[in-house]
Amino acid sequence: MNAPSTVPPLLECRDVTVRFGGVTAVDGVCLDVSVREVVGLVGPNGSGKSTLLNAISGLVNARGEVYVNRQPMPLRRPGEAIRRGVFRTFQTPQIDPNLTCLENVLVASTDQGRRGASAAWLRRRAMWARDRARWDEADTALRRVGLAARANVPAAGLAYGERRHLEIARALMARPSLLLMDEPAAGLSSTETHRLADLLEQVGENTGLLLVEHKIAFLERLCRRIVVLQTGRRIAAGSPAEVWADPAVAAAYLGEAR
Amino acid sequence: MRVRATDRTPAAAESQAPAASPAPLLAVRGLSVSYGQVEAVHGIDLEVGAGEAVSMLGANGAGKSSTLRALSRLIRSGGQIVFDGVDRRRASADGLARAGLVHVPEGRRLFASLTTEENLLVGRSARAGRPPLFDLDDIYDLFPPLAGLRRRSAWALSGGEQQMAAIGRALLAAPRLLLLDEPSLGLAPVMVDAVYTVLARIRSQVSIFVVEQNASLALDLCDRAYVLATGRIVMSGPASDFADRAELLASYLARDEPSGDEVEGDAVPDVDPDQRRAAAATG
Amino acid sequence: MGEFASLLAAGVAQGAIASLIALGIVLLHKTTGIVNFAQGDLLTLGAYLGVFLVVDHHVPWVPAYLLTLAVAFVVGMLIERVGYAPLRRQPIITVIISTFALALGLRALLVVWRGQDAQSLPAPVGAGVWHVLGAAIPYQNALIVGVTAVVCAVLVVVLHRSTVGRQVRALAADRETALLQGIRVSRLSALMFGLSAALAALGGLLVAPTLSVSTELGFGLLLSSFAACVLGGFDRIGATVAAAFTVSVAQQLAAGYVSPDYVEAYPFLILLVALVIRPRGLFGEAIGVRY
Amino acid sequence: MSVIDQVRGGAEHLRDRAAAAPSRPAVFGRRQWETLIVVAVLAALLPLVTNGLYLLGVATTATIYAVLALGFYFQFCLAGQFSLATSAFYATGAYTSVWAARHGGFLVGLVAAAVVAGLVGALLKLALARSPLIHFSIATLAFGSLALIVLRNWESFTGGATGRYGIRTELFGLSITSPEGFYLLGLAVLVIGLVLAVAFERSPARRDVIFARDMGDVARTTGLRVRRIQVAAFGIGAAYMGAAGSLLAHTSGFINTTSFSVEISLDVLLMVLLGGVGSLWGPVVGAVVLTVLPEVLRDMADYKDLIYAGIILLVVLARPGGLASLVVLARPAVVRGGAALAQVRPRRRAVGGGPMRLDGAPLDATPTREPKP
Repeated sequence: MNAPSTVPPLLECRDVTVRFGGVTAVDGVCLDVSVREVVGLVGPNGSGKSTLLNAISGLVNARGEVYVNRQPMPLRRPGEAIRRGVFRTFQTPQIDPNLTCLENVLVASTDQGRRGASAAWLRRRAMWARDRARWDEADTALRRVGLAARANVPAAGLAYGERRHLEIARALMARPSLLLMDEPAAGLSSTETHRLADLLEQVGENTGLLLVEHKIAFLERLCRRIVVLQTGRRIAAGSPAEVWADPAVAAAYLGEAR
Repeated sequence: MRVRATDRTPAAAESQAPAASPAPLLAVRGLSVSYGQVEAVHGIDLEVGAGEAVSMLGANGAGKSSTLRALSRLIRSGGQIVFDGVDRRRASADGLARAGLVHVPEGRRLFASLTTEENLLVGRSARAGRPPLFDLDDIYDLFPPLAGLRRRSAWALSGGEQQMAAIGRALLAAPRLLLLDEPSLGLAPVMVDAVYTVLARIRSQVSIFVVEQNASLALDLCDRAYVLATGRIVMSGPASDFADRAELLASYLARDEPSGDEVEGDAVPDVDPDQRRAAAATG
Repeated sequence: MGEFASLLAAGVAQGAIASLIALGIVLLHKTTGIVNFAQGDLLTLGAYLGVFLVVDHHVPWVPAYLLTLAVAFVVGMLIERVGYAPLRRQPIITVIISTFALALGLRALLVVWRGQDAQSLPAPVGAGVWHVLGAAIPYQNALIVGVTAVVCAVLVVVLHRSTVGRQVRALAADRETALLQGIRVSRLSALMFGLSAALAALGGLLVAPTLSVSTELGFGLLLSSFAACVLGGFDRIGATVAAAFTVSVAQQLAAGYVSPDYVEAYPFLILLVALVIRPRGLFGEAIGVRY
Repeated sequence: MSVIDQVRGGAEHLRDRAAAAPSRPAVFGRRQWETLIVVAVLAALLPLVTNGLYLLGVATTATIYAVLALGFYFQFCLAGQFSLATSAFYATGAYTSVWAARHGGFLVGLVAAAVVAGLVGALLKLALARSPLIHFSIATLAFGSLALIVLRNWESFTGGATGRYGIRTELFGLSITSPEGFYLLGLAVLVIGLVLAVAFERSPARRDVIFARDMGDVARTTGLRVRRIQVAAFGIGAAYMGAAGSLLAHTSGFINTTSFSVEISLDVLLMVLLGGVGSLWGPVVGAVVLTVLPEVLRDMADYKDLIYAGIILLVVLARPGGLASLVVLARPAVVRGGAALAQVRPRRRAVGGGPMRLDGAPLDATPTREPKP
């Protein structure tokens, strides 16, 4: 991984704040991810990690500024992030049980052309041509996560680990420049966690990753830089080794040393 | 005697029963929770004696909250739950609360549209005839900041104030056993200290089972502790055994992956057997 | 001046009926998340029970009204058993559609029981009229507003002062945590179905003397009550009652001063325009999204 | 919208199934075009079987309600928008068609009815785009009632209470007056509606509208333009209802506001629930059943509603999928059946990693008959 300073910034968060009534879940957080950099985001329960992801992807009311490729991104609108190449996965994999695995991936296709009713009725030939290209792309994405055999199985029948992989296949289909992942390894067995790390290592070569995760061995393998949050505030950042040595981080997790 | 995680013995460490005390207030045998969500609990055993304070420590996703939600019957679970000598697997959540097993949920969850005092008064619904342990004034003594916030709507309270009100609400139910789910969650350190000071004061009147990430305060408060990792108890014993913070932090951050659930997947990516059972269980 | 006063009085009386129904709908929605499309037909049931007891069996009107409310309460509890409890795991829309089926069934039962021809319920306070500020206000309208005011006052006191009232509001705020406080949630839900049915039946008893009682009576009034609920944001009781009066008074004034043949249209127009401006209702707040 | 294109589209599919497409969305595997052709041919034979004025009249009404129910299928089953404004779009279509048909015969009337009703539907959904489900449903109830009152008072356009009568139906120069003619006209419009519905199902548009319905904000973070998709689907549904209105006007020859009461919105809702929300055949089956049933129950008029309510409650409680999932002809959508199929069909590993057909069978194997779940 190259030193972040020489690489152009991909995501820049300035003083992002999220408040629910009297509780400040995210309190003026600043965070940067450079092009093709993999950053870890850690912190004890309730430290605001997921809420920060929700703020960046426009799912909760947030204040502050967020820039993608130096362009300002309006907050509070869910569609803005993906339009700028920022895709996100969720703590609980968001899979549509009424669609098959292939369809769950196809919906994320960046090719918006010939998908509406008018194409379905008036220009079917062009529609098929475009859609076949999407099928190939989706098929490769499914193969990369090892779900090619389940292409036509309705997503309702998937086990938990498979749902997690299907969401990642959808992320690959969206060809994002930055991928926000909310506890991707949660609930996976150690075998699957290793396999997921291998996959994300490949993805990380040409896509920026911001990983919220608790499995530190998993993070250490992927991230050069880790940011630590506690009660909505950023309390530490640096290489994994520096972060674990920092007493403030230990205190954040274990409470003040007695 | 403390059983270490790295032993090759089967994952569920047998818990050493404390000195021969009367029948435990709460005895859990083979508790297992399986659903499509992140935390699964794989057959844990634990006990809380009358008048005892016990803590369960563990990293995120270790299954702490699922354990408490299973104990308070919010979610279905396998295994045996004996409280006050009666098997409670058939009990409803509100029935168990009225029996005295009062659960202070993760994230406090006050009733947003009710005022602070109204939230406290609702706690009395679970008292169900038991003599009161604390009355309203006792709560305001224990938590002075709340006295000035009686009329304020709960959604407008800060995280710390909400936590105090949530504990006060549970105390008004005269609990026989107080279950606390991560009281330090999202609280500034000064607020966490205030909450634990109060818990120390009421220790003599209420048995406590606190699920926590903040190990040092929990260990100061409790006689015994369990450590949970990926749904299994990996360490248990008197609080004094957990002085070694580095090792505890290591188990928190899942540095040394417990080998218990190693699954040799074949070429086609197979799914962890627990997950498949989990998915099957949920239908 | 007289005309304004009489329009205002008519609007207030109609607003009272709309608020009784709307209160039942909002209370039920807050505690169970269900919108009961059978609410209108419960109103019709109340009216018919009134006719059955007072006209057919010459029961004095106070015991007749109390008996009607009791029967409606039981019917409400039955609806909870048939239309809500068995569908606990189903999506909300299935439960709402089951209340549709119950509404249709109730209306059919009424047709079978009372036949198609319109009936009427004599006004308990006689057909006299008050002359206030040049407006002729029938005693019945005054009774409607009076009873509604008393019912609202009792509801507010019970909800804010009594233990069971606090438990109802707790259940409305967070069902799972209400369980953890030992609140008997299933019994309370059944009570709320009963209460909302009784409120609708009371509305029926009060409005019956002013209109002819037909099987379609409830459904017509239901629409303006829904308008009030939506404008009130389906959330707060005070906002819903205020919206009910606002919509009804505006309707009467518009009918008087703009044009009478659109009289039924005004509540709907007000509702649509309000929703375009405030998608969640005039007083509805944005609901936080949790992921 | 050229019909030839549709037929070619149909043939194209038959050819496609043989070509070894890489893994292709499963929904395309179902034999929807074949089912449609079978249904259309069988229905067209009805006039040969009977020429009773009464029976053909009921059959014509069934086709009208089937088109209405298909419109509701687009709005509720596909886009998840629970609307009670069906009667308003139905009426708008009818009156628009009568007005337009004077200038160019039935076809012009039909298209005008569909376009105007569709635009009204799309605008309504666009205006209320940010309202939650319950608020929107009640708003459509209000819109339905409002539209009927406006139409009743719009004397010049609708003829007010007396309505429009003596409506002639000219198609390609010849005037249709016989009951067989009206029935075949209704059937033709229904078949066109079905062709468009099947074409919509066999396109990326179906998965987008279902994902938008089920996933809301998650769909927006995935890049779908949820508002545009739902406005379009709601508008298409309203267009179907407008076309049904046009059919009503031209096959009954007389309309006034009493023919468009709010009850129609309820009836169509019940038809779709009874027939089944899972596939486009559900609404059609429900429409036929609930049009024929009251005729059968003619002498028990009082109990009609009671029986309806009983059936609906039974269906909602026992079979959320509705009747359609029972009918053999209406193959269950791969989605619901698929789960059962996945378990039933032995899991076949790709031999030697060669290209695989969608159902996991190696390419060369002849497509096995999938067992009915």
